[in-house]
Amino acid sequence: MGLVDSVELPQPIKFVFNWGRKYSLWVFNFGLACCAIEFIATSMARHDFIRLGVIPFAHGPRQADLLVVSGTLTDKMAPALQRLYQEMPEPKYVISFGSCSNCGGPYWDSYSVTKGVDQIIPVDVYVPGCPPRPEALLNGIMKLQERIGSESLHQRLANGDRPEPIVVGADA
Amino acid sequence: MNGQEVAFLILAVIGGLAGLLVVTSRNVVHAALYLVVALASVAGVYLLLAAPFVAFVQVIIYVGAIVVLILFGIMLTRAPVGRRVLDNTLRARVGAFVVGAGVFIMFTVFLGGAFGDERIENQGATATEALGESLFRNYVLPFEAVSVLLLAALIGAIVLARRD
Amino acid sequence: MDADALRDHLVAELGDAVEPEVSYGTLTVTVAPGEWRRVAELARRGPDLVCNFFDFLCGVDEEADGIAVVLHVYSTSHRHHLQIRTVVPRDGGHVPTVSDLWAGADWHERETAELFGVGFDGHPNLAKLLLPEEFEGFPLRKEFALLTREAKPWPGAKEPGE
Amino acid sequence: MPLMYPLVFAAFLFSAGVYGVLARRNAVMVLMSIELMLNAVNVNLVAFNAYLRDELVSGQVFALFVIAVAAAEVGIGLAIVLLIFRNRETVNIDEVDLLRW
Amino acid sequence: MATELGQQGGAAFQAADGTGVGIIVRDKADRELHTQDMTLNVGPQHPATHGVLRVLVTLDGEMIEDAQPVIGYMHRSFEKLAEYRDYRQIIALVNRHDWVSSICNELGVALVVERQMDLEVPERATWIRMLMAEWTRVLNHLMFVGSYPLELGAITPMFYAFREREEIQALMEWITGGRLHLTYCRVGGLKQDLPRGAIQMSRDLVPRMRERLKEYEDLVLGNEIFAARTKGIGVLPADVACSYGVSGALLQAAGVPEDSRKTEPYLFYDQVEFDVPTGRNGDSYDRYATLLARIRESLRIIEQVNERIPPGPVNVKLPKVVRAPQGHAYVRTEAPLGQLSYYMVSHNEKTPWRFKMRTPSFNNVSSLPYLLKGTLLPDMIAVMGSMFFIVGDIDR
Amino acid sequence: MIDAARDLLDNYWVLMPVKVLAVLAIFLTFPLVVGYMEHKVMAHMQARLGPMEAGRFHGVLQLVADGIKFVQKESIIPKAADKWVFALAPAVALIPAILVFGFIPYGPDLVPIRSDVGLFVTLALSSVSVIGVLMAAWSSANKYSLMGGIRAAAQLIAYELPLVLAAAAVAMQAGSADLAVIVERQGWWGYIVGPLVIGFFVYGTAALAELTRPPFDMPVADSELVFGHLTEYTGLRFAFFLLTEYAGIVSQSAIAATLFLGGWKGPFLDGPWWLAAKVLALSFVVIWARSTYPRLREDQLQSFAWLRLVPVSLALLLVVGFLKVYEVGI
Repeated sequence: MGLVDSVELPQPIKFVFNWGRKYSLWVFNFGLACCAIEFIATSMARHDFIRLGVIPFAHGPRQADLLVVSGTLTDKMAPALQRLYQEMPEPKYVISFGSCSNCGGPYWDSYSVTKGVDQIIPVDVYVPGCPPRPEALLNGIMKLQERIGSESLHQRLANGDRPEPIVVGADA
Repeated sequence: MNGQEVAFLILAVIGGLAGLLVVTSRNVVHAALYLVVALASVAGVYLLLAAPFVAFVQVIIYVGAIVVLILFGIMLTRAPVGRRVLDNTLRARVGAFVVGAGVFIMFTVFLGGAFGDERIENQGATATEALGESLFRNYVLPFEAVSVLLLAALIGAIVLARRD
Repeated sequence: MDADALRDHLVAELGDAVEPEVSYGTLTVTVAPGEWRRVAELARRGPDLVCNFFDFLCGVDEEADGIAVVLHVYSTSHRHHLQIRTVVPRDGGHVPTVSDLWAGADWHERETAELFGVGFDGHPNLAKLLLPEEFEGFPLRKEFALLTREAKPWPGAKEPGE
Repeated sequence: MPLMYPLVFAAFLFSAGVYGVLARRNAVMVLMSIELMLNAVNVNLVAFNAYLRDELVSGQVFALFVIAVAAAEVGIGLAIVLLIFRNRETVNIDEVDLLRW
Repeated sequence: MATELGQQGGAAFQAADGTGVGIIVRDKADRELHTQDMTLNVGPQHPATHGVLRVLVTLDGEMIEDAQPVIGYMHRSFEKLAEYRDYRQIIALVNRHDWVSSICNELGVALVVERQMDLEVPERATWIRMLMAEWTRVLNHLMFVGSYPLELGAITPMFYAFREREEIQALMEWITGGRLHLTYCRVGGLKQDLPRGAIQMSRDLVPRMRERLKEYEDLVLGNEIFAARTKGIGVLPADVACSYGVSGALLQAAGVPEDSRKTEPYLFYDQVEFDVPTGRNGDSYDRYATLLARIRESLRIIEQVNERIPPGPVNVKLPKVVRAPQGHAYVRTEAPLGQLSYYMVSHNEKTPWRFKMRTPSFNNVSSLPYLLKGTLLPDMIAVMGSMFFIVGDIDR
Repeated sequence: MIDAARDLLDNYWVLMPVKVLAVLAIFLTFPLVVGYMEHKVMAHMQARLGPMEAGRFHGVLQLVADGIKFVQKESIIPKAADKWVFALAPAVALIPAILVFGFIPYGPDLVPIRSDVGLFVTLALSSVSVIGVLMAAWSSANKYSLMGGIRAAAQLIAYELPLVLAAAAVAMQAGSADLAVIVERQGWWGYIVGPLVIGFFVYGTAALAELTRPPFDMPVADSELVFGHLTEYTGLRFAFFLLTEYAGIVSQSAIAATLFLGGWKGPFLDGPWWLAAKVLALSFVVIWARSTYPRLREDQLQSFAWLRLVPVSLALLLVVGFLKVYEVGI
């Protein structure tokens, strides 16, 4: 992809770059079902994730850094999600928001539902709940930001070395 | 050779090349974009020839409106691509080349014979005021004629483009 | 008309062709597949019926009897409901379309066709509606088992109903 | 600056335009070639204006007129092209040889 | 002479077929070709569809010649899953199909099972159900009150709508403990009684909402651009609407005062006063105005219900395993989006034999091809936004 | 000492880089300020807070963070795209936007490049940006982009006319097309007292349309065309387009302030700060419009331009000419 990830950057530059990525997460909401409403609620007046630098102005995948899959992914929809993920430029992050996108949720035995988006694309943060509260998404975003603040793009992209995904609430 | 001449030569080479590409490019949109370059370098030539007003009118009208209009038309008509759609047969093109080259040589020879040694003296940029005075004192009639022409063109274009 | 009056009216109109039954206030008439179209037309156009509002059309798996097709219509002027039901064989069962009588039946018939495998003669476009093109089987039939359930036990602490 | 510089440049643009008009069969391309030729004329006008140090700046005034005419021409030209396209689905001028279609 | 097709870079429009040498005289129909038809794929993940609905549009310039919605991207097989769930679990399942009107969805299930089991629900429970259903209706309508202007490019109403929603959700949370999927209804009553202060909260909320409604009327209905974008756009005549089975605000905007709360009252809707708002032209503007009027009516109902909730139990004692007797039942309720009916066939088992959900959005959206034909592409957004659908409610 | 500094500044080769740097500094700061303002103003109009974390104090560094982020993003050129055109488009849009800043009079003697026809230069330059938009639209090989481009072109052609006419009315009133002279001849209250106030509104509306800002944002309407010509752009190239958009807001506000609001003049202590204040005030209005209005439809937009703005601006031209000829003071 470029210079940024081909070598391990010196610490001060890495710090600045990570800081930039951390506070500028243009988010693309892959809003599928119920959870999309809670996602919207998170972007609205009371919870307002723009405070954290999560900017919902990415109208298409090309401008997005963060993909939030919120809702039930069906087998019919799965190819579209995969394509959308591929259209996003690196470095990109994925939050799986809600039980359905984590594992199929209440539709675990359905004939048409994909049992979790992690079967299609790699996930960085899981937010459990049906649907999770907006606070849970905020928590997930902050955890992701913490990780971005200390990560190395070189390791993530060139070496393909992804850390274990975060599960919101697992440590509580 | 002074700075002005160097600047002119650079502009002329860019403009000439772009002009050539306009008529040879295989892609209409590329041709239109080369046209932008050619027109912009012509505007630069105007600047060097002490005619700033004409230069900026050139940019507003040609680059800002005409080329945009042309691109608009191209995009509406699906931007055909390729030699066979855009160009005539090879024979016609050779003929065209002969005619074009003949025109060029003829012009160069004749004009060179007539004005070969003449020089344009350096001068201050034409004041827009002087241009305005001339336009509205001595050329009012042609000016009005052009206005009527534009009006006619406007109406004509509307009539042509109407759907019913 | 309430359900009972409607039943009497329909019996008077159609005689033995219909098999009426009032269940919890809703009149259901069961007809033979051959009569399906005629009864539907009557429901739509009959001056005392005028069921102009299309409610739904669906299938019900009746196991050995075949697949039941249920059409529910309503009249906004007379304010009565009418449910028309017919049973077609499991394999290759088909009924005439009613999508020309109620525009809304178009999608409902497509849905029933793909979920139950019932044909609708004369339907303009009986393509799959909800499922991906490559999906095989008729998922709402009883013999269509949920694979996940076979492979994985119910994850909850209790079985349904316990 | 020698007067020949702009004159040769103009001559070149003009002959490129001539070539384009003759060699192209796409109507929009022909329009563009005509624009090139008009510009070549303008360069000449402005160059001679500068050379003659005309009191009336006639050269520049004429150049302005030519630009206005060019704008009108493109407007009409494109209207025709769109009309032809709509009716014939082609913008190739040698296919538009049917008087009534 | 065959023309080369534009297949190189940037040729987003595919060029026309080659035309023959000389002139092939085409027949008349062919001669009246306009700009070439272009098939545009809006969706599946297109912002305008708020959810995943794909519309295949055939365009003539910017004019829509044909539009075919492609649905099923949210098909989660509720009807099949319901056959594997018992009646209590179904309540948790169905409040997810239209994800912004959970109580209204559960209510229908509770009603259909109760009807089949011949259960008498305590009076207090019925009144509370009404209270919750009407607040859910307000919650649902606010969503569309905000999202429709958003689709037309006005961003702010959405934020205001969610500000209001958060307040109502706080009330819901106080009562049920949930924010979105409340799962508050039970067969034979409710999950629990109202907590302390809930009715007072609800009383306080009504005048506040009324005040805010005026803001939308000023900001959206009073906006010239909004009116210009929506008046006369997407006209759905009453007879066409009926034959598609269109219901809810869409049908009422077309001038048909059909609302099962009024025509076939369930719960105690016959004991409260309210009107069914209707529109005159059936266009997008009317649909939006009807939606706002419906919120007003809901607030009116809530005001009356607040005062009428009697003391008493909220549940009836049920056996451990709930079995609905053999037979089939049909229940029709007015969900926020329109007529929601459940048709249940039971074989006296703990799970239903067949559980058909007649969802409002499915029928409403099936009228899209009719509405979109002949409109301009930008109007497509204005029309689709005014359909007020939830994708899960279409696909189930 | 001061004389020495002045001598130094009189040297062309010293002055030129200083001017270039100053223009670049303005170009790089003001759009960011406006971008941040957009975040915050919209947030507060919508009962939110907007960015709060980046840069600790009320998210002041939000756009800096965005910039740093865009630098690191992978730059994707779609396979079907026309590579050169696709790659050049942001530059074609951006460079004229920078150049405009060179012609604006910032203070009594602070005109980086003074031109006899400064008004036309700025108008010409701001109309060149659309070529970049068209290049982006066509080269992306995406239907949404293309339609966005077609809409942008149609919109630009339609609104160029009232824009230029309204500006011409000012030039007529001031008797000059030199921006510095235009400012000189205004009082600090500018031209908004008198018939030219109509011109101000015409200019403002047309400029809003040229900038493709709401309610005229059909070319990038997210609910219709995803992101218009920007749909396929990633990383730095996308950031350039964004920068162009905000620079456009600033430069159009600056031109409008210069033409109608008295530029750098103010009730006391003339100077660049007045221009800055006016630019920010006008940018605020642009943002305000965004959070208030839905967008028009394409045909409504066209008829608004041709049936409303053009006749009004022509009538304005007539009135101003009449008043000028008969020397009725305004």
